[in-house]
Amino acid sequence: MLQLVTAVIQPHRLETVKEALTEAGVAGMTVTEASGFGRQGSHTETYRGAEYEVDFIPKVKIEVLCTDDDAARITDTIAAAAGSGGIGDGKIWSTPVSSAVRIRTGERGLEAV
Amino acid sequence: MLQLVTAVIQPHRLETVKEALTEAGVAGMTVTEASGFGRQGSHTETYRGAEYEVDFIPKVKIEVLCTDDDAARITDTIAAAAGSGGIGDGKIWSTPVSSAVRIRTGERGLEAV
Amino acid sequence: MLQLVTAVIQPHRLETVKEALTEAGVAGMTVTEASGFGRQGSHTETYRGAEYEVDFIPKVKIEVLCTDDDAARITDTIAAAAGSGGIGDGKIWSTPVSSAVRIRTGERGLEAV
Amino acid sequence: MKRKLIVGSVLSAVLVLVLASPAMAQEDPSYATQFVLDNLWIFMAGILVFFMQAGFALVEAGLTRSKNVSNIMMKNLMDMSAGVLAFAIIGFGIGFGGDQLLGGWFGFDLGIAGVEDTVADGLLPSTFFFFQAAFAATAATIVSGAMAERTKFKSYFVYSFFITALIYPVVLRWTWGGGWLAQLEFPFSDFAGSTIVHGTGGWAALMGALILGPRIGRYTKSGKPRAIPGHSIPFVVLGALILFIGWFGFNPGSELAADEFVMPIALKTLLAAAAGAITAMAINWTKDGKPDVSIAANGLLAGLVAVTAPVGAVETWAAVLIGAIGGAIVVFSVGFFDRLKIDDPVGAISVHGVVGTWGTLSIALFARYDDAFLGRENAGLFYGGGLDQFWTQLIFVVVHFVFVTAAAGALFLALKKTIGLRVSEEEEIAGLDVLEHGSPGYGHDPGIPGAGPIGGARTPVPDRS
Amino acid sequence: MKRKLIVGSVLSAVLVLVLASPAMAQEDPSYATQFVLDNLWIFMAGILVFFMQAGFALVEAGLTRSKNVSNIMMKNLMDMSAGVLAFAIIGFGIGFGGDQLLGGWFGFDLGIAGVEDTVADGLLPSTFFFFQAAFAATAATIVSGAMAERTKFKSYFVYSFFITALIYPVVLRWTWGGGWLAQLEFPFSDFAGSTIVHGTGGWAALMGALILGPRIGRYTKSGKPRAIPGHSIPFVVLGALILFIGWFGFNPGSELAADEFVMPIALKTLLAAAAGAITAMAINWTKDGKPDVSIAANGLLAGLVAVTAPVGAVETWAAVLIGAIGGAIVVFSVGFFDRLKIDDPVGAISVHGVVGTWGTLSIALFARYDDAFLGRENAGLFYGGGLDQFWTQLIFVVVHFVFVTAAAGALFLALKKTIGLRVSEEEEIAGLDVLEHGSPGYGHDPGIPGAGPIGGARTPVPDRS
Amino acid sequence: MKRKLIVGSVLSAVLVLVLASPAMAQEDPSYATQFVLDNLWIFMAGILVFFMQAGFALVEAGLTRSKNVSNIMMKNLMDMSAGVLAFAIIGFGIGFGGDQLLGGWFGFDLGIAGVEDTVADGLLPSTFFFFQAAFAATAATIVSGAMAERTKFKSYFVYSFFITALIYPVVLRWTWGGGWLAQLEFPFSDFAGSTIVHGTGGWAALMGALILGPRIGRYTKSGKPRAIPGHSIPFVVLGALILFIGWFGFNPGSELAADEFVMPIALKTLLAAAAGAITAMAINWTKDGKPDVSIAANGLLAGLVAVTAPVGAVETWAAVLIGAIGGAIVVFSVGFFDRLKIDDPVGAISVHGVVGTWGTLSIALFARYDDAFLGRENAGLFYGGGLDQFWTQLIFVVVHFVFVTAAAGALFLALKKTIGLRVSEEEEIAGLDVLEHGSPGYGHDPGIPGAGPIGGARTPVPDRS
Ligand SMILES: Nc1ncnc2c1ncn2[C@@H]1O[C@H](COP(=O)(O)OP(=O)(O)O)[C@@H](O)[C@H]1O
Ligand SMILES: Nc1ncnc2c1ncn2[C@@H]1O[C@H](COP(=O)(O)OP(=O)(O)O)[C@@H](O)[C@H]1O
Ligand SMILES: Nc1ncnc2c1ncn2[C@@H]1O[C@H](COP(=O)(O)OP(=O)(O)O)[C@@H](O)[C@H]1O
Repeated sequence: MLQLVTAVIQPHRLETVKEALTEAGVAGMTVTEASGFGRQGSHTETYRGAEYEVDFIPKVKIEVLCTDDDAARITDTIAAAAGSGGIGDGKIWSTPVSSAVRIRTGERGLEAV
Repeated sequence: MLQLVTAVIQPHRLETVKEALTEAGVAGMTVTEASGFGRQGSHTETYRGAEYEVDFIPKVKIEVLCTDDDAARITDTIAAAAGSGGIGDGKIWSTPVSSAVRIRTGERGLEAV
Repeated sequence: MLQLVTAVIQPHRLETVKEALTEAGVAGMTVTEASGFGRQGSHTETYRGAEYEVDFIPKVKIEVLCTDDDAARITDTIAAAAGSGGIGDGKIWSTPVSSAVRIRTGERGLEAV
Repeated sequence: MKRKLIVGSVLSAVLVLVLASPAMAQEDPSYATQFVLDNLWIFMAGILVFFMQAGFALVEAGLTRSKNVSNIMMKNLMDMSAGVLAFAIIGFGIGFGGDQLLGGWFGFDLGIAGVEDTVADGLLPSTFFFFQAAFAATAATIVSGAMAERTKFKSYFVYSFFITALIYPVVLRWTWGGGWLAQLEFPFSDFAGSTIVHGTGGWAALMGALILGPRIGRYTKSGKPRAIPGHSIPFVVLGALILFIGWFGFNPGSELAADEFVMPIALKTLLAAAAGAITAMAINWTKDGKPDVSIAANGLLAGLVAVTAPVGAVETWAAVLIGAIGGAIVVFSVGFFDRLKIDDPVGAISVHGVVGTWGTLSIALFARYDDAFLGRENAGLFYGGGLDQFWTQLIFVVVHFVFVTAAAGALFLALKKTIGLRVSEEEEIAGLDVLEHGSPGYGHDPGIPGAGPIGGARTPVPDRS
Repeated sequence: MKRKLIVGSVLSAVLVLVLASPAMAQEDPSYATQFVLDNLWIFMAGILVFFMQAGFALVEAGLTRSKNVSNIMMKNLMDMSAGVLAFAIIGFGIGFGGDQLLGGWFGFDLGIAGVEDTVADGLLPSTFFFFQAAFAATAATIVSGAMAERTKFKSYFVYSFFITALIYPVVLRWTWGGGWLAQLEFPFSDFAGSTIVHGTGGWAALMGALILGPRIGRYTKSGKPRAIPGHSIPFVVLGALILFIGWFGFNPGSELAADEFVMPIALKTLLAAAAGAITAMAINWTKDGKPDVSIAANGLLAGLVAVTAPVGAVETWAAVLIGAIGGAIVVFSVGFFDRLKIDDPVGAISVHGVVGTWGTLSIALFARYDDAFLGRENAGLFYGGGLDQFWTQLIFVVVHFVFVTAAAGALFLALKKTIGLRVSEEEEIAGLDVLEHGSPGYGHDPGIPGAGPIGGARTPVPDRS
Repeated sequence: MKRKLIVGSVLSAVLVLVLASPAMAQEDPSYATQFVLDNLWIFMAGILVFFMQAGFALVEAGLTRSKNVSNIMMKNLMDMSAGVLAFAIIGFGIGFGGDQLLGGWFGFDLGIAGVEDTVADGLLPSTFFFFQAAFAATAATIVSGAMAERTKFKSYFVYSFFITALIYPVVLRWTWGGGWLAQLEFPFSDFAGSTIVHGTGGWAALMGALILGPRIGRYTKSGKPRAIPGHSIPFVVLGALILFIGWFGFNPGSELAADEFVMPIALKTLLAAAAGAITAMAINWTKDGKPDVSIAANGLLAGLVAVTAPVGAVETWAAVLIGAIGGAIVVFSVGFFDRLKIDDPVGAISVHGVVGTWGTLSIALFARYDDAFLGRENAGLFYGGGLDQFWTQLIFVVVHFVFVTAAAGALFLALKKTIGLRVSEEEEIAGLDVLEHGSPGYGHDPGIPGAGPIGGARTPVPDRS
């Protein structure tokens, strides 16, 4: 069946990840802007002499719907392309998908991807 | 138990989908802006004589928490309302939900929806 | 195994929820802007004498990847921190996660969180 | 006031093309200084009027959606550029050149002639042209707002050529050009152009909006109006304030001389604007429960448009009243056209067309002084002037309305039949910026290329390539 | 300089209401031209000062959050409109009309009288009123910034009426109106209004911010200040540049005549502004590690406010120094009020109140020329003038501070008790735009209706209906 | 025209430092009025030129990304502030003070001397300095656009000091300062500074962009240009319109007197701007399929830059042609530098450097009148003037190009070697606003702190703390 691979990455790595996935034969993905809180921690910014904490860092969330078999490969592809070795590179997780449809054609399951 | 139906659609279909879902008796949904990459492919834009590729197309992501039984019906409702027959209409998938809570009341499971 | 706890809350409760989760020992989370449609219903706004309906209310979506055991506790923590008792406080649900990776280290499963 | 006389004198200069040497004007030093002061002041007033282009661009951009923001800015930029050249080459000559033909209904002279650096008594043709070109550009640019978010750029560009080359100049000829309306027993009065400039723009806007039809989604199936909020109220207010500033060139400059009549005109302009803004806000507040910001801005402009015609002829208190009534009218007028399903995103028809007409008619009621058009004092009904002036003003606004709506209507219909007036449905939904001009008006850089939150621009995410 | 004399003469004109015919002024052509030039220049200076309204609106909008942007623009638009009318009907008469009552502490005359088109020696009342009204509007609009993001629109609107109708005019009466401060043995000096205009606005702003209390979230439980960044730095800098431009009407125009003293004043204004910006940046950079953009903009304005009072009396080098000190003061002052938990989002109290006081006192140190207020040369301490002028300037700023804080404080407390001064907590969190004015200040069109990223406006997504 | 003579007279005044009493100038009233009018007009023209600072800031901000918007606004604010002071203390004296040294290649006088309030025949030094300082600030600010999004603020600040203190003043000395180019048999002509002001800015911009290298992501591995769209086209057009307005001080003010030559200059400026905008749009439209908005805005500015030098010497029709050619050049020039991988986000090199050169050379072809620089009529090739003027103009632009590129190049290289010219890669990707100035240029309040859609500002979400 299908899996949904979700990755939270650094915004400026999106282009690289997109290219890697395309090469890996991934036909599509859905991307969302997000903010991340984590080990990367917070930094302070100054404004008119006063300080304020910024602990939500801009991130990008990528969702790829794929077959169970592809899930691992896609996860590795993303991990490889998104990794800078720096703290805050993000996470990838996959969740089981019970059904999928391509709106245009009504194709279901594997065809939908 | 519960399912989470997730749909990625064309932004200008949101209104139609919302009406369809309301008629179908769906009490609520959560919507997010997203960008899509897929078969719809990319187009080029021009700026000051130079070109650049745009391969992420604006999309809207709809999430509906519902009972297993409703999942199929809701999927069809969205598919019907979001479909323009054109490429890039998007996808719908559902994932199993292990638990749900309505914050205000603390109601759990089916009541939470 | 792992769970993904997803919460849709009122934007201005984010700070409180973040603090509650940090105290509860949650190391990280991913946050997204969203719009909600639900029982809270719609309100009308006026512009140049004409009216228009606003039925999508600004919300914030929080995703926390955690172990099965923590899921319940985290759900309660969020529910407690996000609850104002008012309609529109939002929902929390969790979905099973089949695998997880920390990009930076390649750590998998529980270590990834 | 000197105004009209000066128009006359410049005219003759334009016609006869006296190549008087600058020196000539210099003989009496104090005369020379007054001469330079007259010209310098009208030139500066012209600069202020040109500054209004920025005001119109901002008001129109602010009251429309971000996906069309480049397009509306471009229209404002290019109607000025095209308008100035069209007016220089053709329009100016039709408005002010040559003999009065067909009994003052037409005339012509190679526009550029008026642009020769000949020195005339009073104003240099270059000064006079500069000031008049700023007015022509104003009349032209009013229309873009009412036709915003759905008009093809190419068609709009063609329109802006014709209105400044032909339509507006013919109106000029009839009036400031000394044509038939100036030759009536009780001549027309429109000191700075409530009808001549704003009315022309406003009624052309009416035809444009009418022929285009409303924006997609502006009315529900049931025909109920659905608001389409603009994307930037700060732009609207900034634009309105710039227009307010520009109006101190528009009205006082229309004295066409540096004399002691300029400042009272400025004062009446100021008070009318304030009265318009407050009245519009008060009525809108009572009517709709909340004070809408862009309606208040419309009210400020309505006060200004209303006082533009009578500013030379009325007393200060009357100017306040006229501005206030203008502010009141605009609130109801905006709602009126909304119900008629004439979709005017910025309220241009109401502010410039309807209120401009009110301002022009108000002279018949409140005229106390001779503004150099009326040719007599106390021409107003309330000063015992009877209805003489009323009939003239009525004929004026009616004939002007018929001519402008007919001419602009024909122009827009011709464009519709030929290159097409309205963009495709797809383009309207996607926004005109990308499809007409190649890229969005607003960029969205950090994070996702695509799905820019305001208009959807994007930047290639930096990579090491 | 002619300044003061002219005020005198216009006053008499306002009082006696001589209905001298314009012609009169015309007899000697060169006199007539100078007369027109004087009036035209002051009118243009007034236009520049009115343009400052756009500058204030932008600075205040930029330094506050997008959810309140319509509200702050509306406040700026309406305090000008209300202020101009209130000043015309009541304020002007209190400031300049009638006899000196209570030993020059008060006076009155039907304000509108000063608006009659009577010709006075020097300036037409319409010219003088136009210029003074621009100043009144400036004093009024300064306050909106300090009270931004939490003040009820209705209460603010009422406030703006009272400050221009009563509070500011009384200050005028004491000073430029020829009242008690002008009658001291060593008369006060405040050439263009560091205290009269900016001080009045600044101290009213202080009371407003104090009585309102800080914005929600501005201070942590522990009382530590938490920055609430504004939503648009480009608006802030654009606004500051517009204010900078407007100041060339504000200071040089205060000469109230077209003479050779105008340009040195302009020059000193220019250099003081530059010095203020650079000093503020330098200090802020060293102090906080990074050069903050809005602090630099505040510094530019501080340099301008500081030099506004002494600009007529000091030498060029002194103007540079005074501006630089103004720029230095503003950096520390902003931090000072921040620690006091007086929440002033835009720094209005510091820029206009504190620095305005510095500028007024600086005269006692640096006065070299007679600016027509001092009545003597070398009045400054550094020129051997001793402390005579210092005591006057001190009395001036102290009495002014006491009066304005008392009057404004009473006004705001009265509003608080009656219609209420502050919006509800819900409204403050949601933003004032939607709840006070009906819809958000920024639209968000493509994609989702709702959750607009900048302020949350939305448009019905187009459908075929 | 009087222009040059006046420069001369002010110079002498600056040198001799006549402390003539104002009174002196007053003897003949009509003379006094003309004297005041001259000064007042040039002062106002200077205000208009200073207003251009806002225009440049907006154009540059609009054509770059939102993550760098505070930084570019700050650069524009501070290069003006630093530039004005540097020019006052050093630059002005190098440009206009002291004797002609090294055969008119240099000169010096304590700049501030020119700032003394001495009355000179024609213009007050304060007036003349005010106007010249506005020009110096213009030359300086042109560069920030070409170097945008990657230049260290500190280095830019240092640069802006040197260009206004040394580089631009030396160019002034050679030309308007009466130096060697003014002493040639056929003296140079550059009425308002196509080369002197715009060329200096443009060529310094060229060196800056060259030495910095392109922005990350501007070119693909394969070296193909990749557009990086600006973040606000409305800012670009608003800025261009403000520059257009400012130019009516720039060119007509360069007459340096209030006389009847001012208005024809204004007229030619207007028509050239319009012609430039339309030509640029037409060519870009045919070439790239769609009319790009910012290219049209560049075209408007190109028309203005092109006509800046010849505006005094050419006929109206020639001004139109020169502006049109300027508009054409800019389209190809922008593409040209793009292919050369010289990354100029705003097109400053093309608009000011390349088109400025065209404008300067065009005099050799079209010069019909004596603009007070040429010293003769019909100096243009097309008027039988032969190539005499062409050689002068050619020497002028070539020597100027060599000097400015060498001097600016040395300056930027020195900065690169010392404090560094370019920000780090991390900073460039994250944006300069946060790392150079402490916080983002745009706020994003409702919802999430962090991930602000436009630039990523954020506000602590209100809580009850
Ligand atoms: N438990 C979690 N649940 C959901 N998202 C998380 C979680 N922990 C981290 N993230 C996301 O991953 C991003 C990077 O995590 P962080 O701990 O900062 O660095 P790293 O991934 O290198 O350990 C965070 O900004 C957040 O968006
Ligand atoms: N494998 C995928 N995983 C997640 N989202 C996808 C996937 N494929 C497509 N999408 C989403 O669906 C949208 C439409 O898909 P596309 O292939 O362009 O057209 P169609 O759905 O008609 O085949 C994409 O823009 C993207 O947002
Ligand atoms: N069935 C659903 N699926 C997904 N999200 C939902 C659903 N119902 C509600 N929500 C989200 O929860 C938010 C609050 O729900 P609502 O019904 O308005 O109030 P409450 O949660 O108090 O019942 C909604 O704005 C929406 O974002």
